[in-house]
Amino acid sequence: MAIRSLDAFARMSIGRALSSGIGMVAGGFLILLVLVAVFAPLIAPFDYADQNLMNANAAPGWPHVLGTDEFGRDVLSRVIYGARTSLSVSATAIAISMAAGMTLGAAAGYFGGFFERAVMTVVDLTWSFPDILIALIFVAIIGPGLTSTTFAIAIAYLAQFTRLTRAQIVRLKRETFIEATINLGAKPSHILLKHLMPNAMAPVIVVGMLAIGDGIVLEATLGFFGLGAQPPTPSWGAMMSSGTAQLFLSPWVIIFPGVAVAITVIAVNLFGDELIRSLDIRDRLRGA
Amino acid sequence: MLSVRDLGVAFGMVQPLSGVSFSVNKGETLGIVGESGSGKSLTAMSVMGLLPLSGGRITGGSVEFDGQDLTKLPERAYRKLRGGRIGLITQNPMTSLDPLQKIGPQVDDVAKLHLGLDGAEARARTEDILGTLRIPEPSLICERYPHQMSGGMKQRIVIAMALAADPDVLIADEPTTALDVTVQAQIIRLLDDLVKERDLALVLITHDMSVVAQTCDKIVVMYAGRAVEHGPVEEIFDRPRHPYTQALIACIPRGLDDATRLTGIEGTVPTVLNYPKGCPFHPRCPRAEAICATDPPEFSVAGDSAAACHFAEVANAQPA
Amino acid sequence: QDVTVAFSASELGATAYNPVAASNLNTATSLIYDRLVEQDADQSYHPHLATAWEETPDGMAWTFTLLDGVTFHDDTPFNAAAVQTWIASYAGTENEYLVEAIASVDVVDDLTVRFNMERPEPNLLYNLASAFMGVPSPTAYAELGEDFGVTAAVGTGPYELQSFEIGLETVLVRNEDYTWGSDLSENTGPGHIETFTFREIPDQSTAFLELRTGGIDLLLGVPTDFLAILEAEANIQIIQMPGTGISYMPINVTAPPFDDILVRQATGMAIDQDSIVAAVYGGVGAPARNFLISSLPEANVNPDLNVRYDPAKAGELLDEAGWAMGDDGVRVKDGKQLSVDLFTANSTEFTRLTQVVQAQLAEIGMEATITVFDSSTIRDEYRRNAHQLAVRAYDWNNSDILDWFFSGNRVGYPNVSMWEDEEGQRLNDIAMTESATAAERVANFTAYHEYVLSQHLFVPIYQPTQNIAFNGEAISVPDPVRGSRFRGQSFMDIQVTE
Amino acid sequence: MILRYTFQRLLMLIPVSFSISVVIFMIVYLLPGDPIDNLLRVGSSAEDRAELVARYGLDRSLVVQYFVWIGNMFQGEFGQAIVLRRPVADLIAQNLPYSLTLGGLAFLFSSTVGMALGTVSAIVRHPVLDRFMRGFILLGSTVPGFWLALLLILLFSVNLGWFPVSGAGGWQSLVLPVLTIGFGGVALVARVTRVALLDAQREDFVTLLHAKGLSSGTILFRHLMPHALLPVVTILALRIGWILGGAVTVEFVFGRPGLGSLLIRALGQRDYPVVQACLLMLALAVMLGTLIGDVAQASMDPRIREKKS
Amino acid sequence: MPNLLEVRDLSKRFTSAGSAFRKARSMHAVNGVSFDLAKGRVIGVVGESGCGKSTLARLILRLIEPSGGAVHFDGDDLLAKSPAQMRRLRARMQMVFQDPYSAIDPRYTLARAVAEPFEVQGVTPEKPMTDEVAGLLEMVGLNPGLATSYPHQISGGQKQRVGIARALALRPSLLVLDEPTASLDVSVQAQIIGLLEDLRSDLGLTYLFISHDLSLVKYFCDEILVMYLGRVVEALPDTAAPARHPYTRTLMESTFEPDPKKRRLIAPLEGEVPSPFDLPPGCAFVDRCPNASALCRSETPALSTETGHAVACHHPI
Ligand SMILES: Nc1ncnc2c1ncn2[C@@H]1O[C@H](COP(=O)(O)OP(=O)(O)OP(=O)(O)O)[C@@H](O)[C@H]1O
Ligand SMILES: Nc1ncnc2c1ncn2[C@@H]1O[C@H](COP(=O)(O)OP(=O)(O)OP(=O)(O)O)[C@@H](O)[C@H]1O
Ligand SMILES: [Mg+2]
Ligand SMILES: [Mg+2]
Repeated sequence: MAIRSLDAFARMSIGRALSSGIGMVAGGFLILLVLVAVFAPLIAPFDYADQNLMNANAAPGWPHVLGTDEFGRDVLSRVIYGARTSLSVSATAIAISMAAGMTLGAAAGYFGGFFERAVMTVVDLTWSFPDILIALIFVAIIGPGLTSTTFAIAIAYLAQFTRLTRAQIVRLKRETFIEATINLGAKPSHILLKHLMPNAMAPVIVVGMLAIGDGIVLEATLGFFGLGAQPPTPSWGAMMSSGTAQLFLSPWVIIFPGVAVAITVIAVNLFGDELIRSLDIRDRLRGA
Repeated sequence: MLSVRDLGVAFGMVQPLSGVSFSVNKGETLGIVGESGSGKSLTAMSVMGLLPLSGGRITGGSVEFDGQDLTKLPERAYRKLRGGRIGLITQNPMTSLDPLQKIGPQVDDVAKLHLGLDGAEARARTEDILGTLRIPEPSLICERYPHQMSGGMKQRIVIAMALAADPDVLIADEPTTALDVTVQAQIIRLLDDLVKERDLALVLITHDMSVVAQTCDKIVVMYAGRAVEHGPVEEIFDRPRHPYTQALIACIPRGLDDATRLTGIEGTVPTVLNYPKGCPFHPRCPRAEAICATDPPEFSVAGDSAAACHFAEVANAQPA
Repeated sequence: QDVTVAFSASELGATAYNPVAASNLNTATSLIYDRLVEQDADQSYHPHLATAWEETPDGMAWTFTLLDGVTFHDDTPFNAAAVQTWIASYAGTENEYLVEAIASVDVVDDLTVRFNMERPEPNLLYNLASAFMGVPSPTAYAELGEDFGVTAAVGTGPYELQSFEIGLETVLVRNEDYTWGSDLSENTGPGHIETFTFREIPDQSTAFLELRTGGIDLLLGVPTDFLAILEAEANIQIIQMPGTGISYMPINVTAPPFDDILVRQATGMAIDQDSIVAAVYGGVGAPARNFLISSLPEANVNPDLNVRYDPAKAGELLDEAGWAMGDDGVRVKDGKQLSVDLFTANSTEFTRLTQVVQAQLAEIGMEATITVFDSSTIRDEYRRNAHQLAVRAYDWNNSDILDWFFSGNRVGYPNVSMWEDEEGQRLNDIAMTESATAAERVANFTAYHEYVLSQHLFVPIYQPTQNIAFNGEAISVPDPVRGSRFRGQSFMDIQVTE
Repeated sequence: MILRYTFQRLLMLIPVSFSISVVIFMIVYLLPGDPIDNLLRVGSSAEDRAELVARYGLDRSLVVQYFVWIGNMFQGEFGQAIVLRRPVADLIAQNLPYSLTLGGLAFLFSSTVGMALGTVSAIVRHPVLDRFMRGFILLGSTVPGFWLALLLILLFSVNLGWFPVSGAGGWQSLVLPVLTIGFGGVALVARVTRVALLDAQREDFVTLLHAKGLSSGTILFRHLMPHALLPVVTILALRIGWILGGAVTVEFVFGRPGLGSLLIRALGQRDYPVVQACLLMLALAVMLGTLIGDVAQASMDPRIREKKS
Repeated sequence: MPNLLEVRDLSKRFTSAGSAFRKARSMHAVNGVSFDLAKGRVIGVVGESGCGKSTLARLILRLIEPSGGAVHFDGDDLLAKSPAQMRRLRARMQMVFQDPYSAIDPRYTLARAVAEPFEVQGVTPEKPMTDEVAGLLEMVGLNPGLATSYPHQISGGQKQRVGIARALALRPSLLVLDEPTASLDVSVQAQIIGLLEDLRSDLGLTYLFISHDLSLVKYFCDEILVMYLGRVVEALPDTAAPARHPYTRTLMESTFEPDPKKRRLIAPLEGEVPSPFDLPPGCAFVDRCPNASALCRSETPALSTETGHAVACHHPI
């Protein structure tokens, strides 16, 4: 659905977002990051899991450009592979969350009534509950690992997408063109799929984009509690959680993944802001 | 009382208003007509000195009120005038009142600020004015919130605020556009009465030629940020000299004498970003010639009225 | 006059200062309660509340002479009757095993008690010296019931419990009447320090920073990897004591491929204990070759049974077991890869060690996937028999730990190896209940230990040291530390530096 | 008017609370593992187990258990913690004050500082300030809490030695945790305030206020602020639950007790009664937050007062 | 001429959801409206904001379900149709909406918007689709070159033309025009009205024209229905007929002549329009009526069935 929605309109907006200075830098960085994640095996100078205890905690230099960690593993390679974990977990989670949220929200907005109230009550509750707690409860239920992290993040952000989609649908339902299309003799499925959803999608996708940033942070936080990627799979969060002591012994082990998270999230936000601007949907994001 | 000379307004690089002139005296009603985006509200805002709010500035001309040039007035002094000697009535009564506050205090503010009255005195005055505006049970109304009232009622409250400090000039920016015809008629009558009773100078901004015809003494016709014609109302309606004015009058459906056929004006209203050079109306003008595309026309005066058209005299020869 | 102490990570989360019923006690307990006897670092026993004891030759009765003039914090006297009630109170509790061998307690006179034994118990003194055998006031114990150790804790110790916020901090104040310190401390009178505040700091890094910035004065249980950093700090001094525990990797013998003893043996040979000590622990501590700490006589087993790094042999064993090396470095048998699960608990120390183990297993062609659990979930996993390998540690300086971890009665947890074996159980029973003398007990346990080793139920990895760090500018700590652990007796000698 | 409104909102919470309580009750049964196992002595028999199960009422049907539970909750009877072996009420009473102080201060900090920042950035429209604000807001949502906490500790405790590294002692020990939690909140509140003020400034009635001759200051404080407050109050109210429970990370890093830590700990130990009580407290806080938000909004906005009653 | 549309006693009641604390309130947005519309005629509906004009239009097109009454379109009882039948019928009865700015999906190009009726109805046009679209755009006076534009790239007047093109795509016989020029400038309004006049004579369309502008209705329509608070209070058979209902009279007097010489004295201020939720008993206009009597306060006047010029007043002028 997300791919199909990249119609002329959306392409235009992404193009416009990229054409602004900040948008270009942020977007370029994100594209680069995705490429790095995809081609990690080709780019990373070392195997992320190769230990060399004799060369543990080596400072940045050559051949370990960003140094090595407590096991003598190459930090650069781990940051590169970490991009893979962090991005894919967050993106998958958000995609799941978005799909579910859009379905729920669209149904709630379209059908209204008791169904809407029930959905929104539940969803609102998950929203006002601290996301880290939701994640921890979820992890407690299905156990640690990337799957549960993914689902935990997905649940934590479900409400956002549901609310937003519902708000969009409710707003759109009142638009004249919907009534006009009904009056042409269109079936409900046509209304929903050809008009409501495509129009509701833009802000949801942008928020989804922004949420990927939040997802990365949440993944990092779960990693801090040791609940994300299982070793030796690197994830930025898990790497950052090596503890304060590491800040004295080999700060690069913590600093570099931390910087990676910060830059990525900033880039995601900047690009998202630019998209919001070029899609001109600031007002539509506010209502939800 | 109030006279505007060659007013120009700019927002950054765009110049949505230029060369607007008019004047109005006590007991007189001046109508400013023009289509959406022609710069009517900007004119009102310039006179009120409120352009900086939206980031605009006056680039030329003068706004003279009671002998002083307002464009050079410091903000502090200007604030005394606003709401004091010059009142403003805005277009949409639905959104013109602070929805979080009761009616009473919102009106009281004016008298407190400009007449130096204390709370009770100001309230007495508020109720008094609401009464003269034929609002039933003013003291009850004062305790209500805006959302509890009808549009016509709210518009009267806005008028009451404009009147509270006994202004000399009232600027009404489309005061009836959002209202139903029957209510519009009431408000127009009210304004009319006020001009007569209080000897006010009223600037009535509207896009409705019928309203102008009903109430105004003089009118200014605006198009694309310029005044294209001005003069006494009868003269303009009888012998419009600017092709735009002529076309505008032709656009009004007259149900009862069903002879003319409506065709409208070809083409579309230009936006600020593509104001034509020369005469702004030339792309849509049936009489346009080469010169119209290059040279902005001067006002040609005939009697009390003036039209900014290279062919004003010709136009005058064949009224619409 | 106030000293702040941080517990070591393994001591966190004690729920009550109740030596009788609690399953988890911390160091502060040893300051609230005194024990009948104390054990020194050289495993010798020293009198404390019991001034003398005597075992009948057949081992069927023990007579203890009690110290005179000792009172509990609630001013009730400590005497033979108190001991009698106290021993009886273990019935039905988690810690009942400590007094299992005692059939009954006789009050001989006010300051003499006799324990009549079910069977000879050479381990009795060890038990009596354990923290779980601190002596509570019988009056308070009966009075408070479930609340004992929670709202109040009454012992005879040098410090009294002032406040206890679970999971947060415990404040102890000096018992001014205390005059009965054991000979393990210089100071036998009231403690030098007025107040001890014990804090539970879950994050080791935070604890380290607290020590460094003066937030705490004493850190019990410094993770080995912090030693290097701490040593660099001028104001911080470190005491290293022989460890009382082992890090090891249990092998689930019921989960293929580990149902094959050859695979288990090979797994043991994959772990390079020496390099772990050198690289992970910076040379501090010792490699573990078998299940018991090396200071125990039962650790002296037939050297052939000790587990040693031998990757070549491991490879041969695996070949023999039918696991041929695959192209990608992972062994294969019948089309199945040698991939196993490796569980570990959620703490920096464990995950570190586990990752090294994982890498070393990879060397012999075994691909291990790590899952990190919190300590409670991991226990559920063991009970569910969901594990294959795990990295764990225990802290116990007695050979009866073998029974705890390998008895068929406790399969699942704590018998994580899931080992049930007739011969093993027979040897266990002999060692646990049929030794009349200490020497016999050593022999029996050594035999049991050797049998356990021969079955390759686990891989011993590391014997840590006990590391205690303190702010040398604030306090002084007895040197050398006496006793097997840094506890009550050592706190008596802590002094504030001027 | 407001009282009536509050009462109505309260009544409306009843069905919501009921569904929440059911959800909370069920969550616990979704958790793997069994507190009884944690409680049982190693090697104990099936009877021991049955005895414990009966003692904690776990042998009855779920429905019965639910009603017994909710009935007890109503009487403030939170039961006995299974693993921590003390009244759950005590545990809550012990931890809640920490959460409330920390949350309250963080709340105060983020709302005041956030609103001040937001207001300044909305009225002083200066490009440099604008960029600074954007950067700050961005950073606020970017930096994971634990990371920020570590950096703060490093700077203020280790290098400058101003505040303690951890613990729950005097006011000094509150500074860094409050800053950590507050940072994200400040950014959020600043953003909301700013947007709301800019929106309010664009409203028609503001033009009329200027036309009345009121000074910009009067307009800002008397008229615009109330409008900006509306969304800020909503956001803040919704975050009450967040602040009470969401401080887990901060509590962990700074070694502070609190509702969040208690919950996490109980979750780890499968201490059902504690988990349930904590979740219920949080849900209560969340609902209370929504209620406060609604009532605050209604007391500020007559339109809401009327529409919803 | 046969009647294309017969509306009988059409009513719509809206109920605001009640709660435990508030009684459900209901209002008649449209109350007992009846009229006939002959093929090729234009009937105008005037009335103030909120009097139920749009609701009436929606009821006739069955975009909302009526609470009572009947609508016959070309002899078919619309209310008896199944949803599928109704969808097919819609091709023959189209509507042009008040707000052109939101009448086209912002993500659709004009071509796609104009082609949508064919897609929705599953009709293949005679000509290739692009030609068909170009033809329709030309018919409403738009340059077919605009086909690839998006709505936000064209002006309000142009959007309204697109709306008309869409409505005409399936060759309907009835066109309901709900204030099609209300949000447009006068010069553009005149363009659109001109266009509608042309289309009517070219295509033989029948119009139901809704407006609040009496002069526009008088200019454009053959007959006029005057609505007040949900009811038809007067049905003028032709535009020259003198008003007989006091409300119609008020309405006419409130409409100014675009001629400064024909200024009129505006009647003094009168009472407020009552809330539709609690109408007074009797005639709804009673509080603002100069001729009101006791009868007016107690009994709702029925629309007289008098042929030609019906009026709902106890005291018609
Ligand atoms: N803040 C602004 N920045 C840039 N351009 C502006 C701004 N405000 C108004 N304009 C432009 O100035 C022109 C005149 O606007 P103005 O509001 O005066 O029109 P108007 O005649 O009052 O129209 P309407 O009848 O729709 O109220 C418009 O084209 C508008 O785009
Ligand atoms: N879906 C709805 N639910 C409840 N009330 C409605 C609904 N639609 C319309 N109304 C009410 O019905 C009455 C008539 O509305 P309608 O839109 O038909 O008026 P109108 O004459 O078209 O007004 P306008 O000139 O403003 O378009 C109004 O009071 C309106 O509030
Ligand atoms: Mg305007
Ligand atoms: Mg309408």
